[in-house]
Amino acid sequence: MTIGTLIWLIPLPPLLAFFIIILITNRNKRLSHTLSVGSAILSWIGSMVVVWAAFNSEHLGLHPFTSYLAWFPTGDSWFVIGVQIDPLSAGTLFFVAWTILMIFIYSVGYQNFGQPKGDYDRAGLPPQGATVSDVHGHSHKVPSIEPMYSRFFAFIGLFAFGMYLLVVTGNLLILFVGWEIMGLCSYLLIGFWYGKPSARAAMIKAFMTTRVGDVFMLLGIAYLYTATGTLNYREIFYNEDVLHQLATTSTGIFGLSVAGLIGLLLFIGAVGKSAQWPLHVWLPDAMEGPTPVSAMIHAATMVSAGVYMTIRIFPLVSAGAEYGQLTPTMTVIAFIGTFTAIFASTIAIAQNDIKRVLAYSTISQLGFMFAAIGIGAYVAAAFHLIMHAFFKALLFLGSGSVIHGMEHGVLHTGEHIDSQDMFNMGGLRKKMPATFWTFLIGGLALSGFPILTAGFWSKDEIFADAFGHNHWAVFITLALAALLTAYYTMRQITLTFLGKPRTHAAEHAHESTWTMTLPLVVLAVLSVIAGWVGIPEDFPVLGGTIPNFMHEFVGETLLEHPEMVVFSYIPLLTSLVVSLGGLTLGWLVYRDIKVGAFDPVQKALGPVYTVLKKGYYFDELYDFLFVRPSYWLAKNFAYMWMDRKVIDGIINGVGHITGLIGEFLRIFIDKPIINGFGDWVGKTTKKLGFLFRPIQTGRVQQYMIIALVSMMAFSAIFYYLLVFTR
Amino acid sequence: MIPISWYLIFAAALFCIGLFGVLARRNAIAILMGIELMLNAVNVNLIAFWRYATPEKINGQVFAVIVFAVAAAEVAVGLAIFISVYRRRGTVSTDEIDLLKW
Amino acid sequence: MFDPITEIGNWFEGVLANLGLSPGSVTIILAVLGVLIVVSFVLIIDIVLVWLERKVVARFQDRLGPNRVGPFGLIQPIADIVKLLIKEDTTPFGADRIIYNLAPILALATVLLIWSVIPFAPTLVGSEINVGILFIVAVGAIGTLAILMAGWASNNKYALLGAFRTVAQVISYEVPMLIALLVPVLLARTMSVQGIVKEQEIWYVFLAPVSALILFLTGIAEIGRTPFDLLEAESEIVAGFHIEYSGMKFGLFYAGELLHALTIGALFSTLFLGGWRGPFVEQVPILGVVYLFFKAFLVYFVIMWIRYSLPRIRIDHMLNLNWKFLTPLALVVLIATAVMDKILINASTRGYAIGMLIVNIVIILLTLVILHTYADTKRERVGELRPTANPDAAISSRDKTPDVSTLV
Amino acid sequence: MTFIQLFFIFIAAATLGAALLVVTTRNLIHAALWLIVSLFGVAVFYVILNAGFLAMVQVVIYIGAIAILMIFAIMLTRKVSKVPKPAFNSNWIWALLIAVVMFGSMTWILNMWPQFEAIPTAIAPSIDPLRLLGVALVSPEAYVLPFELASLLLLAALVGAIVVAWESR
Repeated sequence: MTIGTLIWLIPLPPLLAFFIIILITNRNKRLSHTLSVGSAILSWIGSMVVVWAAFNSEHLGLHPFTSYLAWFPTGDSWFVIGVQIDPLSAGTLFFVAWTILMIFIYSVGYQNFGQPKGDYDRAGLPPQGATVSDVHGHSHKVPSIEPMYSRFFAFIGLFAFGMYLLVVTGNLLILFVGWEIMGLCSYLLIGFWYGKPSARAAMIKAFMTTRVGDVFMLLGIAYLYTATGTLNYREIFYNEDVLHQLATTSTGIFGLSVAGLIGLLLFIGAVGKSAQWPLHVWLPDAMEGPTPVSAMIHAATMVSAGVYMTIRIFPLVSAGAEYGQLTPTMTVIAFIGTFTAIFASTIAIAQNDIKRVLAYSTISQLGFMFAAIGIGAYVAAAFHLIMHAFFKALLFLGSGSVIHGMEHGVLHTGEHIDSQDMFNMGGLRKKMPATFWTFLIGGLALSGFPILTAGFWSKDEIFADAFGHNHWAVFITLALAALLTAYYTMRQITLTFLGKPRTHAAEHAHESTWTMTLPLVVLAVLSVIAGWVGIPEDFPVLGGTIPNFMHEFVGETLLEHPEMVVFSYIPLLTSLVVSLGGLTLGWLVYRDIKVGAFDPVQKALGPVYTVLKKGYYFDELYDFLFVRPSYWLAKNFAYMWMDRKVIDGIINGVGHITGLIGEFLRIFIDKPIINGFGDWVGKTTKKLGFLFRPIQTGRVQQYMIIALVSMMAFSAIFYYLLVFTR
Repeated sequence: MIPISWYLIFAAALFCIGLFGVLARRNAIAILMGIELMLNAVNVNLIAFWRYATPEKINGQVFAVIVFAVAAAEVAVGLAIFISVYRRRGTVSTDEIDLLKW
Repeated sequence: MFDPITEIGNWFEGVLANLGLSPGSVTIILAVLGVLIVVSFVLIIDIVLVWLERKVVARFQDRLGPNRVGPFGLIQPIADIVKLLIKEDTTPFGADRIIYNLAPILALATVLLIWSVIPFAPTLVGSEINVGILFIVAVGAIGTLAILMAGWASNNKYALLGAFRTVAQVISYEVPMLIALLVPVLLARTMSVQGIVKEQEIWYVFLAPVSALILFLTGIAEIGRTPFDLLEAESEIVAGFHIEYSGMKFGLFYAGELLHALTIGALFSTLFLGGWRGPFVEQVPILGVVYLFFKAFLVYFVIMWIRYSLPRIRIDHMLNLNWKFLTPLALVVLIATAVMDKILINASTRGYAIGMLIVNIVIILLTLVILHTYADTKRERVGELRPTANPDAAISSRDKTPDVSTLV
Repeated sequence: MTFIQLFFIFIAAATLGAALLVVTTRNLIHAALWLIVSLFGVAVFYVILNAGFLAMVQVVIYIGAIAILMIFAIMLTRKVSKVPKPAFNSNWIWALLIAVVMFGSMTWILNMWPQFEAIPTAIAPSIDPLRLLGVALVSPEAYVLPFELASLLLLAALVGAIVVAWESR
């Protein structure tokens, strides 16, 4: 079998597993998860073979593994799709294969395979626990198996198909297909427990928010196709003439070049998918889904697809700019990335839900990557992408294991506490050692603990690039963000694992099964050693001991090879300081939290803390900006008090930070525009509704007649314009 | 010999008659008949262009074949829908099936 | 070589040309003449069929059959026709006149149409079109329509039921028939009937016995004869779709049905029994007609044989037989033939034939095995329901019955 | 005015007349039968256009399957078609207007096409449309994928029709 054929085959097993499970083995839980994990293993083997071949082949960037297939005739030409493994996709494939396989295995344990059926469990609700009586006859509650076990594995199988498809394809349209498949799976899996209203809301929110981005992305793809007549990477991104021609022809919009505009549109898609500001709101809520889902979709693979795609289109984005300087699009990307990094990390320090912390941390880390891309350091971005996938997946799985242990404790003791609130935990170090150590490694990697961890090297490279090209704003902001990252990471670790147990549940928590701990260990190992492939040559002491494989390899992906920035001590020291400083700070603040005590920072920051905790009221803001108006437009405006409350909420929140902005909002926006607008929109919509009501007779033919008449009228007008005005 | 214009005009007429049927008929099945007429008009055009423009390329006939398949599928599903509608509402006249109104 | 018909044709064409007609009109006149000749010839055969059918059924039922009118009752059909002609021609109340009168004509016409593509001899075929097989299927479809029209126009529920049954039966049996028809097309690499006959150095019945069988069965179902004669099951729906027809209209249906049977025979012998092939046919093409009709009548006889030996089967059984047995079997055969054809692409003619034969035999055996197991399970299930007779009980009951001889 | 042209005009008139009857007849069964007539006329056109295969397929599919299916459906929903109601809905006049205008504009625009009066070129004897069609439908560098998709569509339609029309007991 040629390598090309193998690449084609990689995505298939999970898809087959999906269909088989849905259609046939739905009833049999064991068979279902065997199928699913087996398919994951198959794909993993295939990916590893391909990746190994890729690592061993000379100048993969120049001659990537490709295999093309004429899909369907478009007039005279053919629409050609294909698979392509170049250095970037090889690296991505590497971590995708690992994380997906690990998470598949983890899911078996997480969904309580082998546990008895729940007493009151119903499909669509998380398992409530089952009562079993042990040998001594007295019965106690234990976790119960997920009612929709097979369905879960079918869904993640479909998701794996989408992700593999997105990685191996060499065509932007197929990438979009995989992209949307993943969007669907994310929707389905966030709302996996559709019995919970919050989950339902979250799934719809996630779908809608990403949709906003995807529409723009589709526009970009269509534009790109019209501009170049193809969607294959090699023919666009690896083709000087096309790039130059795209970069030089200018569009009327914002004075952007065609390349810039397309890049911007595609980037908006990435913003939606990778939950960057301002489309970040869906990711925290997405934590409603089962933790493996959060780990796989919302940390490791899907959200990083946005970064992957943006690195893909980097030539388009950077077209027309000399190396080191920025195009407008790159500036936008850099700004959004940087801003998101700091913004999300500030929110993360005030979250108590163990998963929400990680969610915001994911957002901010993705921000790091986008910032790196924005300043042209796409190698660093790719590096950080891969490392982040490992340790963030590890962290999520670890948190899942923690929650699992806590739930076990809750079931055992029967006290009613939120098993995800970190303030209910503490002292889990002794209870679940494996989870603790792996989580610690992950946390250190996330906070960029020097030398050892992968996160250090990748982050350090971003710093080095930012510093080396004198992007001071980016550099400083990212440094701050990194400080906060280290801080909240340590806060999380301390609250969760160190100190004394703060609840009985925490006392009775215990270690998870091997199916859950094994992936933790593997990922922990990966998130330590994986970083060593990217050590800069001229790094003191270590430099050159291991060749900077990352840079050599991924650097070849594009035409212009980025030269390595000269080494300087400032970024190195910065990253040392921020990571160590953040860690110590976090430990100092949270080292002894009493039972039922509040977050000490809360007193220090006062109202700001609430603002942060509420994530700068972005949900409320969007609710008020987009959701509520749509209610108005749809129905009526009888809920003024509601939005008044919302507006006040915003004014309080913002006003506490800067009274000035508050004043401004109230005087210039709130009263005249918002309320007036609200009233006006409501009234007019109602009027219009009454006006146009009779048209909707529900008779198809009448609709068709109206449509045809208008069509003919328009075509007549156009004909007149086109012919007679010439 | 026959100039292509004859075929085109014939097809246009057939299409418009079918269109009229679709727009004006009461009974849903009659509407389906109108749709069939329109599809046939399209096919006549396809074949005529194939014969007159590029007899050496077969694309026209291929498209016609695909249209056949689509027509068959459409009729099957359409009639099934009408029959089930008839079961539930006792009518297949389109101006009585107007549940989607305000 | 001796080929009277072609020579006559050429001669007549010359005559017409000498009369100073344009070549176009000459062609048309000749075509019309040809149609007339073929149709009248076939219809005369039809008259013979009436006699034959009655004679054969009589023999099967151990009677003499028509024997009064003329020698061996040979003139009987004429008498029948006269009777039909002078009978009152009724039209039921509320009938849809046009359609009612159109249906019988259409029914007979479609049967006649099939003969236009059947080659009588190497040089003698009504119209040589390259999609003959498809033509035959299309015409069959129109025949269905005729029956539906008749059933609906009669304004009679039995007629309508019969028509529904017909359509259900014919349309569903068209599926395996089409697939079976594809096998000769595949073997001969042409859809033209004449071409298929020309390709048959070895009769296709040897290359594709299974498809031949399927075509035969579906053919019987197409013409709606016993055991598939549910469309006119007298005991259930008085006479089916032509219940309201009387006089010559009924006669047309009757003739159409008889002729259809012979047509199926001709079609079968054309596709599988080598059509006009036979000794000396190359030298004397006119012999082909004889051979063809000999084979056709042979098949026709078998059809009659089945008709008068078997009872009618239930409609669900009939549809099950079609959908659960014939259609899958036909598909399997088609695929197997295609694969085998690829494998034997450059084998000698004999090797090719042997390979095909082997494949068919294998398929037959497999089918039998499957049927056997299936039948066993079926029988077990039935056995649970019904107690099996045990000989002792039978004997004891026989002892209790009074002696027959005392009653006589 | 050669014979073939006369023939064309005759067939065209028959087809269009039948089509008109299809959309105007009140009795749906008659409408279906007229539909068959006009579809048959179209098939004749295919024959004139050297597309014999398509002509046969037309007869098999449309007359053999679709028309009969329609007649079935009409009979299954017969009570409706028996009710003496106007054949047209309230705004048929608009429909008529649209149809006429569309026909007029189509012919008008077609008239500007330079090759409007083009005469068919003889098909080279080397070309066998039937064979070409067969090859095109199954060769990977031609239309095998759309063809398979069409078959898939038919299968889906089959299943869908059964599911929709299923009498739920």
